[in-house]
Amino acid sequence: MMLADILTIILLLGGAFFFLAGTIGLLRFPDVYTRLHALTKADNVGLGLIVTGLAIQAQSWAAAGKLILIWLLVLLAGAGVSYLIANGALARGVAFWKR
Amino acid sequence: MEAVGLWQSAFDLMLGFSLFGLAWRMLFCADLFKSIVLFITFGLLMAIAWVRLEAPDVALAEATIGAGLTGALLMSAFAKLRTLDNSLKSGQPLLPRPRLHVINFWIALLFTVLLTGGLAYAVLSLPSHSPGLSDAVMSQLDSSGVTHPVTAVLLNFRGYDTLLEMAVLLLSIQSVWSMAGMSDAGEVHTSPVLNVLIQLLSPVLILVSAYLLWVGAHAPGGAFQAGSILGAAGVLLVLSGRPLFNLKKSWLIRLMLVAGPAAFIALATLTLINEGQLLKYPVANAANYILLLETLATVSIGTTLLALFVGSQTEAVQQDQSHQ
Amino acid sequence: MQNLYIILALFLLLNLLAGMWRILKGPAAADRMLASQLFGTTAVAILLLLAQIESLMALRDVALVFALLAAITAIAFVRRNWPQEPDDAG
Amino acid sequence: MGAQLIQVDWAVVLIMLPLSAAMLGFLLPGMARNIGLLAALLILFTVVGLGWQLTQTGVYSHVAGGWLAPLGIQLHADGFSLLMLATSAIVGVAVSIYSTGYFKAADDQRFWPTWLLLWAALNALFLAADVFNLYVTLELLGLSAVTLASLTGSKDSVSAAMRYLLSTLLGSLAFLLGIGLLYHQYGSVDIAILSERVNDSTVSWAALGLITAGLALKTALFPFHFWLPPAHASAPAPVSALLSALVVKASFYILLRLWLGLFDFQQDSTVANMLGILGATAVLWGSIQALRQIRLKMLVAYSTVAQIGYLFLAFPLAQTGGNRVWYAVAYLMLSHALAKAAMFLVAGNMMLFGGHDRIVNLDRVVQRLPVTVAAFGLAGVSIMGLPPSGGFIAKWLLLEAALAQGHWGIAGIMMLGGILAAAYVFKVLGYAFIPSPVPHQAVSVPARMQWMALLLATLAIMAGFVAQPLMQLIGIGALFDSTGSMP
Amino acid sequence: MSMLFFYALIGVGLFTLGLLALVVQPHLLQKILALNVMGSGVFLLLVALGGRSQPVVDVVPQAMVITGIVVAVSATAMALTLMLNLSRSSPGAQLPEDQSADS
Amino acid sequence: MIAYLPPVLLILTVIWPLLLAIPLLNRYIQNAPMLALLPAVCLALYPGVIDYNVEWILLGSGIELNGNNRWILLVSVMIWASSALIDKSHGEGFTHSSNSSFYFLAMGGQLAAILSTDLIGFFSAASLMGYAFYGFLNSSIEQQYRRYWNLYLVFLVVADLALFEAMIMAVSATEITRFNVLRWIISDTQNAQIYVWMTVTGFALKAGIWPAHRWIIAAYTGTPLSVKILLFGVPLMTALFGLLKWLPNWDNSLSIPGSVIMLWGLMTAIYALIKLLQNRQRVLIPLWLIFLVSGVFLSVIGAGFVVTQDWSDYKSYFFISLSLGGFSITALIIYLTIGQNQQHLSAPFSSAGQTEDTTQAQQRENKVLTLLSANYLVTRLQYLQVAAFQLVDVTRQRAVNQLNKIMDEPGWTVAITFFMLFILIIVSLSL
Amino acid sequence: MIWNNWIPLLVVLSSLLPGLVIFTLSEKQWRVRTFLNIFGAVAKLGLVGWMLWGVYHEQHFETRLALLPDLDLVLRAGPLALFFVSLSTLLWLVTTVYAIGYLEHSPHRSRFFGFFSLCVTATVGVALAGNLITFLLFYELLTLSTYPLIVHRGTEEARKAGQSYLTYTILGGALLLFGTVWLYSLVGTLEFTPRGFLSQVDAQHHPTLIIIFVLLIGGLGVKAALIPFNGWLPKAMVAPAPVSALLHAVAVVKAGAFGIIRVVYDVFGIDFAASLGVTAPLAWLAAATIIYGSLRALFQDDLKRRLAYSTISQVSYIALGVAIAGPLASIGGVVHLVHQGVMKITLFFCAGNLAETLGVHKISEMNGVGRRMPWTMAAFTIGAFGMIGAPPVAGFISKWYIGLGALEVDQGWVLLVLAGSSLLNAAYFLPILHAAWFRKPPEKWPHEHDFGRHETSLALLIPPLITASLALLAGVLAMLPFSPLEWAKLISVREFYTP
Repeated sequence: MMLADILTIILLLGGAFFFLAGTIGLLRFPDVYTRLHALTKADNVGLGLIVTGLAIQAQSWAAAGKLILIWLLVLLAGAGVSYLIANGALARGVAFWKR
Repeated sequence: MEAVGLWQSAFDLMLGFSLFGLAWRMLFCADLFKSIVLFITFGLLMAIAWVRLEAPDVALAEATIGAGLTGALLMSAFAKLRTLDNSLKSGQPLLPRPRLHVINFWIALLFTVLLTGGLAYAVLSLPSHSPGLSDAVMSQLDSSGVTHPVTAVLLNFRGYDTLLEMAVLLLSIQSVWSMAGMSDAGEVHTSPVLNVLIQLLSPVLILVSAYLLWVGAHAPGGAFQAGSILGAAGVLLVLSGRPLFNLKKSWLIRLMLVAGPAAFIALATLTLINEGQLLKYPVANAANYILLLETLATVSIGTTLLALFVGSQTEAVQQDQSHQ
Repeated sequence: MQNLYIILALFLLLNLLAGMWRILKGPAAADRMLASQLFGTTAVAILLLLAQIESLMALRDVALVFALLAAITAIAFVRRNWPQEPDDAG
Repeated sequence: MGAQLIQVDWAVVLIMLPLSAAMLGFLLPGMARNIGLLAALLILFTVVGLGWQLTQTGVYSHVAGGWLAPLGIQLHADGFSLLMLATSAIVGVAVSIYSTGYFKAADDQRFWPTWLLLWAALNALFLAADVFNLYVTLELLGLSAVTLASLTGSKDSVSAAMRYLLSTLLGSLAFLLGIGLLYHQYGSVDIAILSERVNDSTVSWAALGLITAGLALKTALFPFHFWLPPAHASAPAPVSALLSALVVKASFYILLRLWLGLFDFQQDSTVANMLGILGATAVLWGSIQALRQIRLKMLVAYSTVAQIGYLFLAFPLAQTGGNRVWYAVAYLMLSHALAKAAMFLVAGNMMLFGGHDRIVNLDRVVQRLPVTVAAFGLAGVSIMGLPPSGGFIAKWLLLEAALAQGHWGIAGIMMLGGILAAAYVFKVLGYAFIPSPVPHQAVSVPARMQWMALLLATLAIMAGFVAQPLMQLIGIGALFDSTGSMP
Repeated sequence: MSMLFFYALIGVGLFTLGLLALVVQPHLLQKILALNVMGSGVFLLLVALGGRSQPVVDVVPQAMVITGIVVAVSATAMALTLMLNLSRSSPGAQLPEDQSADS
Repeated sequence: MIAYLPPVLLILTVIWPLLLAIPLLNRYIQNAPMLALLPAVCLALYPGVIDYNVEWILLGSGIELNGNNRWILLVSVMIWASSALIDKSHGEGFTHSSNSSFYFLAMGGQLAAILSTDLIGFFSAASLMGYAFYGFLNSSIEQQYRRYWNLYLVFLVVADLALFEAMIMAVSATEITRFNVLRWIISDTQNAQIYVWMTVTGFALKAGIWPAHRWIIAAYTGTPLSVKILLFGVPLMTALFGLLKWLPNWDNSLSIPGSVIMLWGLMTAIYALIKLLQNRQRVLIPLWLIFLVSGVFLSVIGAGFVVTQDWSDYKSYFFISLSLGGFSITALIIYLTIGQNQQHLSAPFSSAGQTEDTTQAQQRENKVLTLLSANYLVTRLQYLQVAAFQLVDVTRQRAVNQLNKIMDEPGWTVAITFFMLFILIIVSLSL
Repeated sequence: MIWNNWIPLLVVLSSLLPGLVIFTLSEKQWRVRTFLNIFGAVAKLGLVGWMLWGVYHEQHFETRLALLPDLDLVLRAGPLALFFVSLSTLLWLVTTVYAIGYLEHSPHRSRFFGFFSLCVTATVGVALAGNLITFLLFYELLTLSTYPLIVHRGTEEARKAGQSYLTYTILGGALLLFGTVWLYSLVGTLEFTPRGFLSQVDAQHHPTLIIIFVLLIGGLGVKAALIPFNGWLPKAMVAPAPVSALLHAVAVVKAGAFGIIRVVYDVFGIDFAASLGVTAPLAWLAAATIIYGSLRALFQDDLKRRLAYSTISQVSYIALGVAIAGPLASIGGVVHLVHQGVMKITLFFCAGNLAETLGVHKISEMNGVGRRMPWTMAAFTIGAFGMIGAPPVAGFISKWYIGLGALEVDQGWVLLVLAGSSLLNAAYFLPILHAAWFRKPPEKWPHEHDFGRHETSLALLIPPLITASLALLAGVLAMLPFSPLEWAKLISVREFYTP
């Protein structure tokens, strides 16, 4: 087993963890805004870690670049969409969660 | 590798059952919006399933059309439906109870179960190995002008089907236009973040579209996928409020819509005259012909999907905005 | 290695299915939309893993397309289809 | 010259011509009407060419793309295809000319391209020799038919079109599933190859069920007819004519072709008998419903349901009745297409003239639209199966087969159906003679609309006189003659 | 590859499930979704069984499915347009026969 | 050329009156009745027998002039002529009335009947004559008698039916319709009895033999002289003539029908005698004489069935006697009537439409009975007899009244009743 | 003579083509229309004359067109066919003249005469049909082309009458079709053959043949108005008088009766039919119809309805004559086809004249019409006496032969029927005549129409006079060569005595 493989394993497992966290957040957090928060963790970090882990395994730089591109695109979309949803929720007066 | 097979099987089983469960929840829930979201999810899982079935082309098509564009279409349609239907005005749309009698439901269910059983039996009776046409495809691939078999089938071996397919697309836009009163106005209100998003995404989409078109000759991708991405780009533009040109009146748009099928027909006629057979490309020029066809088809497909999206629900947008 | 990929893919799939509960439960449309968004990302991850498993790099294109189009339905939702939230939200 | 003409691929032209015309019409909406008319005439001419070609050379087939059957797609034209193509061409031309009077210029761009696409789909369907290709043409056909059916935009027409769309999609999907199963069992989608390979297996039976059910749904066989009357009745008159005359026939055409080509493995007559029973029920139910209608177009639409029932009566008969029965069916398809198209055109005229189509208030329309009423009468003759009409020839052959085989039930149903048909046709004619308490608004109807209806009706009658040459023409390719010699 | 048959069976299940929904669900949007699910089922079956060809997957069904998907999206667009037209003229996107007395 | 003359004459005798029946002709031709008779007169005076078969008329009829019918023809001509003369001299002018066509039709019919050589020809001509005569008389008869006269129509129909049956019986058995051949063959058949019954019934009805005589009384009393004299000359004499012609010589005795017919004839004769004796008006005497003659005639014919040989021998005399009888009765009528005024003539039947008052009748019958039976026994039985006569008379009157009442309606009940009767007769006979 | 092969077709076309042209004429072009009508009728008459001459000299006239691969449309001029054709052709000419006069000022004449011509076309086709399918074809065409004539007046009553007519005739047509197809599937030919083509059929099929016979006769009996299929005929009397004439004398009921003759003679063959035992029930049915029709006629006050019931009665003579199954009775039945036609058309013409000239529709209104319209009533009288069966009018001849034929085969009961019918005929005709000739005319006629010099318009007057003369001549000159009776004998001889 090579170093790259070990790295990949760690990164992938980390990504998986963040995805799990995101999911748990989605399920457990009480309102839209907080769930949004959980979601972005999964998007950004979870996918990021997985992409990185896989990029290490990639045969070529181009392939790795494509992987990174995918991540970037997801980041972009996630950010935009999160903003839009939060903004829309505010505009529609979706209530904040209060303890 | 035995373990891999086991896990893969587990994955496949999981995927399959979730597909079925999703479909069940989607079709038998009282909240239409939930159904739509579930449908989008269903599309995602379908794409994964296609991948598992070693059908990346289909996965691409599903990802763009099945999940992406159809989802957007459904969203928009549902939005408009809500403006039209008072019973759906509240966020939690209440459906009228099905008039269907309970007993009828059970009868229908019984029949469905029986049908499922019968079909399943038939499917299981199929031989576990069958070459299908793969040998034929592979043996003729060389003279098709492309190296990717799916593209070869779509644009060469069964190009006539694709020709008719283009006609279906043309028909769909003709149909939507003739059914819905067309509104030519695009959106005017925009949002800054969305603008940035669109500005970033659009060029990438177009690039990816071109990439998929190009790569289609030897790898998964091709006119349909590329065209759908192009259409998606257009949809994004529309959604972001870019004032698009007059869709219905513009001859340019019409030309773009027709370009694909027209190219097909022109080529068909040409080959008919030259080669004596419909869409029979000379081997030497096959690649060029296919690329030409694909390019024009991509333009047409993209435009068509965009026009379908716009055509079916522009009016709702206006009402929605006035609501805002 | 292959085992890991496939187990991870399965894990992510289970994750996704767990998130399904949010879609079914709601309560607001935005919640469902969020869940759907998460699924998009998850699906991209799964696809990438599968691409690795099958050594079929074309699948990355699929993932790319997913990533690109993940926004579309969400944007359509935001721009078109955000219903009035019900009073008993939450 | 003649030798060169024989080489022309008329069949291919038949597909390309309406397609190109549709695109041109789409591109140039202002000229859609003229393009369409020109195309219609050219198609008629082309069909004649194809017919001539077939008489000279027998069956015509074309290898699209140069790829032979298992891989590529073939086009195939035999006598039966020719019959359907010719029927479409005749009805198509008549309806095209008719629609120039019916549609306002503003509606042209909605009607013409769709109609031309429908025509292309029909022609492609009749020429297809490949089940998947059939699926695509079926979809093209169904979707364009739905579009046309919704053209009026009224509430009725939209809901009818919606129902129609759902039905046609469902039918297509069942068909697709069926051919999928066939493909996976036998490894081909080409009918000729499949017909060699298909044998009595579970998959064959499942495919038989799915395909038959799907096509029966699209053909609106009795329990599946629910979508037809509203859709055909609420569409614009020329469209109703096309739908009833051609579109439902197209799916039946496929059913027949597959039944003869693929599903001849089943010696058991259960399925055929079942179809026969449904057909018989359709005849009765459709006729009785037609009789009960108060609106003319609904009446005509239900009449279609009944007439479709006749087509299915052939299945049980053909088991031992052989080729004559299929010839009868082909003939019935032809004559019903002509007559029913005429009837819908007539209904359109009457609606235009009086502003409504309530039968009891037709208000002496016989005096004011004599040509139209004559068309209805003549078409009615064929629908009733009275001599001397095409419908008679068909019913004669069917009845003969039924009696020869001792199928008393079928024979009785056919007689009863004829009588009921007479009842509803003459219900209309009777009211056309008498004044109504509610006066008509009496809008003048262009002559070409009247004469087109009469033309079709007359042709339906004339079909009764040319049975022998026509049957020889249908017999090209000997599709029906697998079970016996030429009649 | 028994998994191929599993997918094929899931396809069958989707097909019949969609059929059931098409029959019993009153709302047009649901019916349209049901048709899409049915379509997916058929496609799944087609492609899955195409995998029985070894070593190279039979691509002809895939090409067919791509064609089918395009048809499906066209049909869906048309259906949605029609549905909207219908609900414009009468509230409740349902066919007349499905409308319950109270709605 | 001369060879063609007799047949032409023969045909003209029949055709010429028929042609004159066209109103356009007879209205503008002077002395049309006389003119119509001209060929007949010539024919009657033509010496020799003429037999002309016209193959293509009807079912192959023929007309002939022979020893038998020459006399009848002569008498008929004379009667027609005298009728026309009287008509002209009295200025009644029926020959120029709207009914003149009937007159000529009846004339043509009678002449044709007399000359005809076969059953069918006779039957056709006699029907023509009968209906035309009915029509002719219907317009000349006085209103109050008209409904009795209508009885004639009913009788005519029934009689024609009966004759039709008789004729068809004969022909089906023999395939021959000529009179002269018929007589030799029909006697072999089993249908002979039916034939006899039908013929006798038919002609009895046509000739007004009791009890079907009421219409003759009405016609006789209700018409002017010129018509009156036609009554015997046209329907009666033709009917009796027909009876003679139709009844062939029998090889076997038909004693049962013969006896019945004889009895019938006798009863008629007795009735006529009684009436004659009751009679107080000179002008009515011929009427009762007519009945007497016809009754006797019938009874003789009946006797002829029983004694077949005598019948064959003496039959031809009947023609002469018939013509003589006709001639003399006509002469008598003329003699008795000329100079009488009209009121006197119609006196006994004066009370409008009804027959004599009952008391009057009773008195009259008493006298008759006193005259008839001058002995003690009879006077002892007087009351009984009166009662019997009264019963008969009242019943008869009731029947007549009933019949008349029915005849005012479309008359179908009568027809059907007859029809039933008819069936009964045939059925009972064929047993 | 190659020409001979086309003459039957020409005969059919000679009314079809003018009819089709007439449809396209406008109301005003009455000259053209009249010319076409008359021209067609005369041309047809000429052609028929030629064929008569030819057939008499044993020439062969046959047009054969392929209908189905093994089934031809055959038009053949045999004696029986020509018999009916001559009747229709002659009466068509007369009726056309009459109709021109009758409808002089009414609307939609082009339509009327168009269908009129079609009707005759169909009748001629029925007559010339050389096999059962051709017969069927024209038989149905007849149904269809008559319908517009019945509803011509365009009233609700007319519509109802039309519906009733169709209900019956379509049902009848269906029965006929059923029987025909069954027969065809059984024996594989439908060609009319002298003495039938079924006698060789295997004995096991005989029960089937009986059913087929019932079906065929049932189908034909509708048009021939046998009980219980006679309901339509009186109702159809709402149509104009020429149509009634057409229905009763020239075309419709005749086609039915003619069909019965065809079926019994040329399909089954009379001997074979008798051996099947089907003729006797047919005879009973016909007899019942005769009596029933007459009885019903008695109670009608409407003149045309009375005539209609009379037709029901009279047409059954034809069936009766044929069903008695003897040569002589056949002569009577067949000849009655023509005789009844000529007599009944006269009656209807006269009824039409009364209605058109005086507005008289009911018998109770007919008092004294004889004085007002002597010629018309003279014709009527001849017709009526013909119906009663009084010699020398044609009706007598028919009854004579039927009666004779019945005795010939020991069916004495027929005589009772004949006598009863005659009596009833007398009972319903004589009161009419009595009223017309001897009752006082009323002060004013219901709706008098002045036609000037003559009692009515000449176009109305001449046709009944012609037909009345024909009725008379057919009786008086029955033995003349070419007379109806002689033709009937020819037919009968061919049926019974030709080996």
